[in-house]
Amino acid sequence: MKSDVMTRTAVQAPMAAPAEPLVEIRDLHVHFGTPWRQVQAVNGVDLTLARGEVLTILGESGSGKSVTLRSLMRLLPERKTRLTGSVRVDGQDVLAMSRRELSRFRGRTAAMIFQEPMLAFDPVFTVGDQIAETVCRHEGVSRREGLARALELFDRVRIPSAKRRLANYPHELSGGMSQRAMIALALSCRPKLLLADEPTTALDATVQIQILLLLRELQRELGMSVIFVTHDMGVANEISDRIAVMYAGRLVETGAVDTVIAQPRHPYTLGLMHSRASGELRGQRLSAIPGAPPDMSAPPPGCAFAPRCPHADATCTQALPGMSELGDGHRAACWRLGETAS
Amino acid sequence: MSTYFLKRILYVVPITLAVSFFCFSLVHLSPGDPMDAVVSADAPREVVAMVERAYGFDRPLPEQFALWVSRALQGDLGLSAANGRAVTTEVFAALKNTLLLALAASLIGFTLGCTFGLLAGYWQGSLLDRLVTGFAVGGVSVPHYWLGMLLVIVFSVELNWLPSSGAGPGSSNDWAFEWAYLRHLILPAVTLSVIPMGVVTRTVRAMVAEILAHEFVEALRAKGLAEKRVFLHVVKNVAPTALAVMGLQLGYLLGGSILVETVFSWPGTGLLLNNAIFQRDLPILQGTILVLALFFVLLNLIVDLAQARLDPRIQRS
Amino acid sequence: MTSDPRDRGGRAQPLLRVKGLRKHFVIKRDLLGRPLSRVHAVDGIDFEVRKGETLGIVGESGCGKSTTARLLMHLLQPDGGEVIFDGDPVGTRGGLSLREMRRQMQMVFQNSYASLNPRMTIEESIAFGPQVHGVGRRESRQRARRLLDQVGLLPERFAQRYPHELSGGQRQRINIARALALEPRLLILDEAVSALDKSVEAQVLNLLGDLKQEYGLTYLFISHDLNVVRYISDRVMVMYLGKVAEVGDSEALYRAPAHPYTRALMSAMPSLEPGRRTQTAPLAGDPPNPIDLPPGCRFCPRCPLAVDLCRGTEPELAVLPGGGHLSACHRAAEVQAAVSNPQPSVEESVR
Amino acid sequence: DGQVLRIAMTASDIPLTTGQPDSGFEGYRFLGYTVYDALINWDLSSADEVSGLTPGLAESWEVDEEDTRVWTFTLRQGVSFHDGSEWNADAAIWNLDKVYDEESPQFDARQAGNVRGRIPAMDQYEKVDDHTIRFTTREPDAWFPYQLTFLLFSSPAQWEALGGDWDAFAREPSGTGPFRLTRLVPRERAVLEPNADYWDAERVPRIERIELIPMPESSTRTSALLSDQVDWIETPAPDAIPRMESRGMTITSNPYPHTWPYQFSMLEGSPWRDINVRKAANLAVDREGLEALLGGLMVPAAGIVTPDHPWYGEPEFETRYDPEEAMRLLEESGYGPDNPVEVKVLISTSGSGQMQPLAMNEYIQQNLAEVGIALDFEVLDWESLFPNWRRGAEDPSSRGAHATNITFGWLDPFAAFYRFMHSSMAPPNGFNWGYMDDPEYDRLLDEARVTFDQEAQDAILAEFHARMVDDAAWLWVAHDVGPRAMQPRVKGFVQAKNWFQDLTPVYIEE
Amino acid sequence: MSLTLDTAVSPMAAPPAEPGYWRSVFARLRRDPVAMVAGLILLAIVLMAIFAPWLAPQSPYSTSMLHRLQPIGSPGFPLGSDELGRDVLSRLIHGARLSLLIGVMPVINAFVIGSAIGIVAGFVGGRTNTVIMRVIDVFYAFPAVLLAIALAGALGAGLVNSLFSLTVVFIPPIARVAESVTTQVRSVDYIEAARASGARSLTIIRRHVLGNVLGPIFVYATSLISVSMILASGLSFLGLGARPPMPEWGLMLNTMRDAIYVNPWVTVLPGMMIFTVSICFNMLSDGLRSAMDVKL
Ligand SMILES: Nc1ncnc2c1ncn2[C@@H]1O[C@H](COP(=O)(O)OP(=O)(O)OP(=O)(O)O)[C@@H](O)[C@H]1O
Ligand SMILES: Nc1ncnc2c1ncn2[C@@H]1O[C@H](COP(=O)(O)OP(=O)(O)OP(=O)(O)O)[C@@H](O)[C@H]1O
Ligand SMILES: [Mg+2]
Ligand SMILES: [Mg+2]
Repeated sequence: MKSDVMTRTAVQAPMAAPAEPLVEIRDLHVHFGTPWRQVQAVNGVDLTLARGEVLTILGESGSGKSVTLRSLMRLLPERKTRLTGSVRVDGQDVLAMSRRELSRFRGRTAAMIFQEPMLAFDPVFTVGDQIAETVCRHEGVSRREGLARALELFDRVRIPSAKRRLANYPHELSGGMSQRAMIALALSCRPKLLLADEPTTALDATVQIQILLLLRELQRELGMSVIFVTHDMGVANEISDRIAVMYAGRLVETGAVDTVIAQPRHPYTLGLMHSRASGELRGQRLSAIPGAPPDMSAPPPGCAFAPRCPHADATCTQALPGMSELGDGHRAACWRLGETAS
Repeated sequence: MSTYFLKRILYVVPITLAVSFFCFSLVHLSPGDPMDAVVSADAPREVVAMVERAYGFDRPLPEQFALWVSRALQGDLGLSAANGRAVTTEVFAALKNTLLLALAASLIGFTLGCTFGLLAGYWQGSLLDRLVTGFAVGGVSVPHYWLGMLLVIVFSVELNWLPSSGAGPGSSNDWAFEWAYLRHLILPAVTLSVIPMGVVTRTVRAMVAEILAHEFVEALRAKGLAEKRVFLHVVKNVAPTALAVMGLQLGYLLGGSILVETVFSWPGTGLLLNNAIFQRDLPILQGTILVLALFFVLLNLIVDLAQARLDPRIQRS
Repeated sequence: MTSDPRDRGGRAQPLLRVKGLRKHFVIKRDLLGRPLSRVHAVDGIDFEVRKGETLGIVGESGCGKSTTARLLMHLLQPDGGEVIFDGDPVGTRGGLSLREMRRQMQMVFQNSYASLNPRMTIEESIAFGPQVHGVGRRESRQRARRLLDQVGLLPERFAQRYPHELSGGQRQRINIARALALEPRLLILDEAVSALDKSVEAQVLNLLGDLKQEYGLTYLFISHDLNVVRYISDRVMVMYLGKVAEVGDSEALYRAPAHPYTRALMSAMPSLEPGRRTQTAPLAGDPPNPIDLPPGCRFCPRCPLAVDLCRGTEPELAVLPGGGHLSACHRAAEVQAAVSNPQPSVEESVR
Repeated sequence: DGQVLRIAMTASDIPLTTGQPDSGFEGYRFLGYTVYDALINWDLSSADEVSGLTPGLAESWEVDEEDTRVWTFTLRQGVSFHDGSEWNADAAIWNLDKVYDEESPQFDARQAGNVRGRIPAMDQYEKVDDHTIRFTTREPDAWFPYQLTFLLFSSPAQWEALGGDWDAFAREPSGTGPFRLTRLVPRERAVLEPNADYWDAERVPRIERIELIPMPESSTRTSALLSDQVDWIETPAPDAIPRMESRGMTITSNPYPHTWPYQFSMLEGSPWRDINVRKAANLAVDREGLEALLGGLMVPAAGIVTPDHPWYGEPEFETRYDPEEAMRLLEESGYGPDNPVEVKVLISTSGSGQMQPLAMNEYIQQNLAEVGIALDFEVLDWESLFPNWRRGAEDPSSRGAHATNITFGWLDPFAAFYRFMHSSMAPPNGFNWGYMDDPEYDRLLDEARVTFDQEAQDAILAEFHARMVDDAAWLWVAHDVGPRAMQPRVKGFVQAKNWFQDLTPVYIEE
Repeated sequence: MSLTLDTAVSPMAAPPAEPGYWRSVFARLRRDPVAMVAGLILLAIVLMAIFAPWLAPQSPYSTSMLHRLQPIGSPGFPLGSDELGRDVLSRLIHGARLSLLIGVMPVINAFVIGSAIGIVAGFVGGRTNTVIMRVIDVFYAFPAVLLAIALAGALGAGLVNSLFSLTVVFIPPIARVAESVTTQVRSVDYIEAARASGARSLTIIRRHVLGNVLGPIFVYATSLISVSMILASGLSFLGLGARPPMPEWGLMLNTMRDAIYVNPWVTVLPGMMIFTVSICFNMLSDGLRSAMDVKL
């Protein structure tokens, strides 16, 4: 462990609430236009992330988690994406950046880890080269120095026989190994913000936990902020300080991880918690959320969850609920919060 | 050397055998008498019989085949029925010219094709892309023998800028990189380059588009790499496939230049083959096809090996 | 639940008994086509599935779960071993014919999309199986509609649709309906819910429960989600590198795993208790390739408890005292004892 | 180098250079009589008179009056091959062995194949002394001298020097001709340079170099000429001639022994057995119209040979354009508008010397239709039509046709008449495709063949020819004029009335 | 079993029912202007071929020596006349029949034969596959043009021989594509599912494989038509295909070559037709491919 100081900073970060948050997303909308249909992937997301904080975005497939994450780096295909709202990272307005600024920002201020590490590496370059290339790009050092840094990083993410692995091509690494390499790559320029899009979903349980632990450790050591996307509540619990639950392109509930897991308030979060299969429920029916998420090319007018919600009434299908503060940074967007208090 | 390499190389042996067998039987599919080419139709019968003996056409087929293969192994493909010269010399003299033409055409076609393909693929959907795509479709759709005629009309008949036929003022034996010779190469090479240009453009464009859709490209951008560098990655990914396509195209040019060589009277294998067909010069027909096919087999081998070298996924897995 | 007329040996006779089932894939050959290296995908496994139960199979990726399922269905030709269905050997002379076996045993695949023919309507897909077995067109269509209804999809609305017009959960219901169309007794579910969202997964799990009751089905439930397996299974089998590591009653096995691998697998599950986080990883490294297997116990390179015995001798799957619980570990007893204490790897969060 | 003459030939390859060229008469034209000599050469010096024979490597020859099968040739002295070796009787015999003695080391099947068919009379040969040789023919044959023009002589010394290899010899041949071959690139180019020591000082070439380039496509030849890649092209595409003329090119032409006819079948059932039909056909063709159609590149034919030829004779029947008379004749034989003569003709789409077969045949079809002869064409490719010639009208490959349309060249009486008209030449012996069998023809031809006095022989042939024209034995249509196109700077060329041409007087005007 | 709440379906969940797959492909194709224009031109040319005798102003065979080599726009000869005074327009119209026939037929033949070979090889797999594909490989050792010319040249000129040669040329590539598509499809879960339901191989091929495999093979085959058109006409151009005086574009190009100095632009016309048909087939094929490629 590097130092206690670092650990403490990380732990205190959310409470200390320093002057400026690292990430500030205001009213983010992301629409995709394809020749066939219009997809409203993200519809008004507000999100802040303090320095050193780990936030998990939790939600079903298609709820807009990845799109939100990619908006932070403006990685969405420019031609067909309409981005509105504001995204500020480390005091910079991401949506207003020029190409140059953007490419300085990417990888240096914010870095990203992908779900399928195998696919996120260029198959015809060695992993070492791909890391060195990033270092060269951002720090203007030679390839040799870049490779030296890569070696250091490989040791850091505990890749055995690091030197040999550097010369490997991506397909020669196993799943866990390549995710470690991916993390090494993301950390190569000591980013302030690490974005992780379901980095463990493709991995086996025994490997997943290794990666989670590694990430947690590195986050503490480097004092990074992390936004972590997953649909696995357990993973969220393992890694994050705060959870933001997304449904149909909107945040429906956010709060400290313990609070949200212990006392979820939004009916969707509640439903998720209760529909989880576990040993205790053996032989009983699960209280599943009925139906399926809405089609994002034609989202319903009111609360998007209303059609599946056991508490829904007329208001819900007509008007969009705003975020209500429930204390301690725990907030939820629902008209019927009264009914969901345990 | 990996087993892949060894296997790939050994695989050439059965293919070569099969190809030779095909060439031999191909010729004996043909109706008509190989003698027609050697003696004129008004020759008396005893002369025909005499020449037949001299050429060995009177022996039974299997014997002819055995003889042909054993001689072919020693580089002797028999004598031309039309002029009595050694087929090997004839074919290789022509092959040299065809190679020259094919290489010139490839140079033009591949350069343009790669450039166009990379640009169009990179800016997919743009006006440039649409222009290039249209051009490439034109390239693969144009009957090149017709294009050759068209070029002759414009540049030789109407403008009188470039010669319309032949290999140059001396002969192809004296071929030199001098304007007097290069002039002769321009029209046939341009004509012949149109197809590889189209094919390479289309392949490279599709490949680039496909590569760009890969997640790793997003990852590269997420690392903050400059577009130039991203482009380099794309190019390196496209390279193995593009190389394979180009290798094949070069092979097709070698074998497929017959129409263009006929239009421009370029003294290559195509013209040789064309003459052989019409003179029913079966030994030349056999020999040319065999040599071209074997050349193509060899080229395929080289391409595969090169591709394996370039693409770490093939070689190491 | 009525008793099935096809039932032969009564409840005492296992519905499926597998003995020494083996499949090795050759992945590299030399120049003469002789095998150079093989994947020991399934390397001699024995187990049985009792009538009416749900047997869960868990294990890391590549341990041979799907291969086992495909071998049971005879979609792959086994290299060795025996499959006995309700007392009848399958695929041997005098035994159950493949065709008949396939009426009684059906399978649902993980990829709900790939397992439906994109060019066939839902109705046609479901009716295909019965038609193959000689049921008339009309009747098989009727059966398809009835099944659609049973898996909770309105026949009028869904019968004529194509797979791409449905959501993942809906498609997986169709797959279940298709498997049920032949009225099987045993349903193999190979990661049938893994690709679904949690909210939808619960729906399908409920459906499976309902169907099981309704038809008295027996399930072979393959998954890598320990929670789900624990929820649905009566008994659980843990596989490691093509071998059975441990089999036992679900509760017993979860409470007191008798194989160090099972134990590791369990402690690798992310904690769901607020305020508790996993502190150390139970296993280091990735699951190894089943290509070059170490002598002795194949888990021993990763095993914290490995001793010389483990490196030298391969442990047999042995019944533990108390019965019904089998483990392939030389030190099974010690492992079981160790787990009785609170899990050491999870501690109070620092927060 | 201004004195270079580049000639585009119609052959697709350089004809064989070892002495007995292939590629037909074009081969003899460019790589036969240039590099080599025969015992008897063609006199190609005049454009107006029909070309005759002239002494070549033999100074003189005579036939034995006792036994007319025996010919004695006195060889020219002081002639040497290009390699410097001497021309003598040994060299002559060596060359004869080259094509007749399959056991001799210098025997060459290719040369033999090219020449033996052209000298059917040859039986035996022997050396008398160093400058005299003697031939014996199978039968008395007055046309033997014509046949000997095809036997060319290569240098034995050169062959020996090159290791007895005809392939090597082909690249560095040595003859006695006015040109020497200095370079050979197969299929592309042959270079001829003057033989300054040629025995006939008058025929020492004026040009410094001739490059012979094979160009089988007529459009290719045309564009090569127009773009100044060559100075001279053989048989330009007739349609392109106006264009060439407008660019100042010289077009030369002269009728030569080449006839474009319909050869009739005399088999049972052929309408041509009726002389009225034959005459009607000959009267129905508007040859002037056809000439206009071909841009003037033909002369009307009224027999096998041209009217200015000594063998033409004085026929009574005038081959002219007279459709009325044609119709009258047909009526006489019972034909009419409702009852046309129906005949089937084998024609080809193209072929060596065939001129413009499709266009010409269709024109003739129209002409004949007007008088009531309905032509039905059976279009074959040249490769099928030509072999059919020797198989005859009865052969299945003739598909029941009543006439065949093959042009031919004739230089001697055998080639002009005998092989077509003598009954012994019926298939498969010769080219009497239609099984013509007229005792009178046979008698006249046999007589001419043994008449060794030139004038007497010509008279018999004239009688024969006149009789044949009166008979309207064939449909005579046209004689080719052998068009050539050349750059205006090419001077000195005299186009002889012959298949062969003399290149020695040609020069380039700077 | 009763429908319980949790299995009820939300009204939004399912998109509106769409028509069958091919209809949706066609609908997408219709929205592709390039492909549509190409398709319409082809349709026009096909109609022209069918109705040639009614459309052509003159007989394609009737020669007129007085009107040889007329330039474009001459009275009575809107597109000029050829070396025998035949009306080029009429010959082009009639030529569509033969040219389309010899261009399209080999691909159709090869599609039938090649698909059969490829599907069997792909579906059966194993040793059978190896043997079949190795034989196919031998044909791959020849560039397509060379193979076509070699066969046509060896067999001799003629329409039937040229059709045969081209068919032989196109069988290997189609078989290869068929094989690879089938091999892919064969390992897809729904085929496994069909096998798991006890269906026999033939039934599986018929009901599951064909429908999913023929589409891609068909698209590939359409892209070959353009090559085939060029090659078939090329054979005629060399004198190995159609024989005079048939109206066929490649052959017309050949026989009119000599007139290149008289009226060059008339000689260009037949090639223009080949080019047009070929490019239209290519664009249609491209359109079809992208219409089929859209992720469902
Ligand atoms: N490039 C794009 N073009 C068009 N639509 C897109 C694009 N990217 C995402 N979408 C759509 O936006 C919506 C949100 O997608 P997103 O990837 O954010 O979901 P997600 O929450 O990450 O889901 P998952 O858990 O499956 O990764 C989806 O409906 C998706 O189809
Ligand atoms: N057709 C095949 N050829 C070669 N190897 C195979 C084949 N099918 C499976 N394997 C190998 O066999 C082993 C077991 O595969 P299997 O699919 O049964 O694993 P699994 O337990 O189902 O894994 P997962 O959880 O990833 O589905 C793996 O190493 C796999 O790579
Ligand atoms: Mg996502
Ligand atoms: Mg699996």
